[in-house]
Amino acid sequence: MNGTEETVEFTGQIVGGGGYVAAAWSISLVILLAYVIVTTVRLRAARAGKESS
Amino acid sequence: MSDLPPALRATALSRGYGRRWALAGLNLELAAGRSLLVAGPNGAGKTTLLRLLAATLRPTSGSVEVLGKPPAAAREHLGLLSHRTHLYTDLTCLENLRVAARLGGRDLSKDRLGALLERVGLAGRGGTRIRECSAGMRKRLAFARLLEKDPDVVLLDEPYGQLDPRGFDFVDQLIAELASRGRTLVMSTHLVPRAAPLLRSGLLLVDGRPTWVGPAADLPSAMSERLA
Amino acid sequence: MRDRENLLGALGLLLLCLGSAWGLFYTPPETKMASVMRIFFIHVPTAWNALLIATFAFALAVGVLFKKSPGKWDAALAATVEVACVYTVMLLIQGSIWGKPTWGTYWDWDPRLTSAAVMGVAFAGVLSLRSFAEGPRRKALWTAVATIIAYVDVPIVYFSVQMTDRTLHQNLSSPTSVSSIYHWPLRANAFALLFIGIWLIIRRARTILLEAEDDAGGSSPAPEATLVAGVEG
Amino acid sequence: MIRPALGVLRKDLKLDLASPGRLAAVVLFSVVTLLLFSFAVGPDTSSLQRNTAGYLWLALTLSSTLALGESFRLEVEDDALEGLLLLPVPPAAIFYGKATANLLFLLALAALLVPLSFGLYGASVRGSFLELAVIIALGTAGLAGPGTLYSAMTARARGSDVMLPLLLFPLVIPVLIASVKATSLVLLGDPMGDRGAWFALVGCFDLVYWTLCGLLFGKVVDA
Repeated sequence: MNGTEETVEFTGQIVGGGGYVAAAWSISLVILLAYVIVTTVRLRAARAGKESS
Repeated sequence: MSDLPPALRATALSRGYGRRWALAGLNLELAAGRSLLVAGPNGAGKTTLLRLLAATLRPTSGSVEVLGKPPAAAREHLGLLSHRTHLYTDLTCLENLRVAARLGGRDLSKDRLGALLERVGLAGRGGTRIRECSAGMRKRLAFARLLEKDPDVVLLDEPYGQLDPRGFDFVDQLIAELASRGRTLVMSTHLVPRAAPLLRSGLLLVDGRPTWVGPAADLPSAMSERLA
Repeated sequence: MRDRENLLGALGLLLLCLGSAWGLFYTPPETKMASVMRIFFIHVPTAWNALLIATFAFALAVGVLFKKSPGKWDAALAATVEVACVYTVMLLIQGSIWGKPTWGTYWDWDPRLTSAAVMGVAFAGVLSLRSFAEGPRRKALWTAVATIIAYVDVPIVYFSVQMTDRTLHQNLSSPTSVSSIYHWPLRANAFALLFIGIWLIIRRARTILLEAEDDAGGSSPAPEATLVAGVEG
Repeated sequence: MIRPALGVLRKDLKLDLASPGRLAAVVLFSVVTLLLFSFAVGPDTSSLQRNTAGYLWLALTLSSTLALGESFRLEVEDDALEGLLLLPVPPAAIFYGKATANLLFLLALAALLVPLSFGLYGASVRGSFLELAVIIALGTAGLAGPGTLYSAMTARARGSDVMLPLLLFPLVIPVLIASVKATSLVLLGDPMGDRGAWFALVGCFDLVYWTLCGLLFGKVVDA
């Protein structure tokens, strides 16, 4: 089965939808980035705390 | 005699809380039937030691053996009298005792349990709920639970605590009796001069470190020397 | 800061850019769903990885229970549960956005959505329990037990919702169930998120270990036995 | 294993009876919840009647966290749980004893709530009463099993009042779904004969979690 056949199950024709795609990608990347920043900050803080003691 | 495992053995026993060592590097061997008095100022690690021996606390490093087994496997033969009395406050004295006897699989006849209550000075108080008992009475009931189990290895953490002068005499008698019946006994207390004549060996803990070991009779003088 | 895992993170980032660019700009639009289906190129890899990482958390949790001193395993477990939570949140948001144009609703109680949501909430609960538990040993064992309990629930939730027969969701996509033009961007993003996930887990585990050493004497060696109290009398 | 578990069960029941005020509070809470649902939905009798099963199980689930929390508060109040382990009672026996005690309490609660909800919402039983009893037993077991394990943790953690529902509610979603469905089918009639599958689902959940929690309980109290 290939992808073009699979979608026959779906009802309704959707045209465009670029906005949804952009939203899904950007929100995902923002969450990931925010988490990366938080982990980096915490890792730095933990290392700094380690060195000062 | 030397073929038998010691009643208690601690090897390089240590327990840390945060960065502080509550007990550090204790080696201990106590043959069956011997008794040990543990002394030291507040926060020296006495309670930590007794809880480690009873396996209600896990060591950070090192190990404990009770009768040659890991302590969790030897609980049947071990009794701990701790600061917490392990009682159900909604039940009466007698009910608490009966619960312990039933779960321990022992005789729970009214005569036996009544006799135990009488023994610890709680005759006629069997129907009193723990919630209405004073701290001293709770402590006495904790003794009754210990006697009900009658374990081979007895750990007493500050047994004099919260008791009245007659309670002190009761504890003295109890220690003497346990010793004469060949029970292995470890006890911690601040009332060293009172307890020293009753026990055989002594151990002084200071800041979690074993600092002095010797006959219990010499413990008071060792303490005044080292803690001055 | 010369941690070796950063290489993995960089590789993941590179792959993510590559797969995304490919998926977003160089694949033909899908016949029926037009460009909306391009959400797939991030959604499906997120779903695979969320499940994979959650399964890894379960395996670590079982390991913690059998370890005598689970310090490192525990840090890895906590980190993995956390990353699984983040991926699940991403997954749910992508899924909702996908749902609006295709099903006409942001949310539906379909088996996959429900079980993903339950997994996210349950794992968040595990982290919350962990933060309230006192002492390293208790933290470790409770996290492990709660993780196992939560993970086992996910298939049961899935199955129980499936029994209500209201599913809108299509079958789980795999490279063989979609047209071959779409394989490579999917694969690239799947590995990208996997590498980034591993990178994040390692960094979080490092942090948790460092923080734990801050307030548990674990790092300093146990003092040697100074006095032998051979009380033989 | 069975004898100490029965001992723990007996002790828990005795504790329940020793302070009836504690139980009465939980019972009252569940009754108030049932009342609240009917106020929230409004006086529309047909929708109340249709949703009786849902409200009943919600009331049971909400009250169960109170009952479960109480049952372990007594154990940690004076470290009685540690005392049990020292007796020694095997951890699995403690789990099965306490879980059964909690199950019995929830069953008693359900026995009160079922007729009450019939009265309040005007529902009636089209299927058999036996089946109703079976699904209530299976569903409450699904709440009591994992609930007992979780409350052993949360009772000894800070913030315990929030933690138990936070952990338990997502977990018991399958129990809730299946119990509500099955109860509904028993109450309103089941022309398609679907209820068997829902009974089986709750049964499987019980089997999985009563086994798993019994195995894991030792690790929980060991720490």
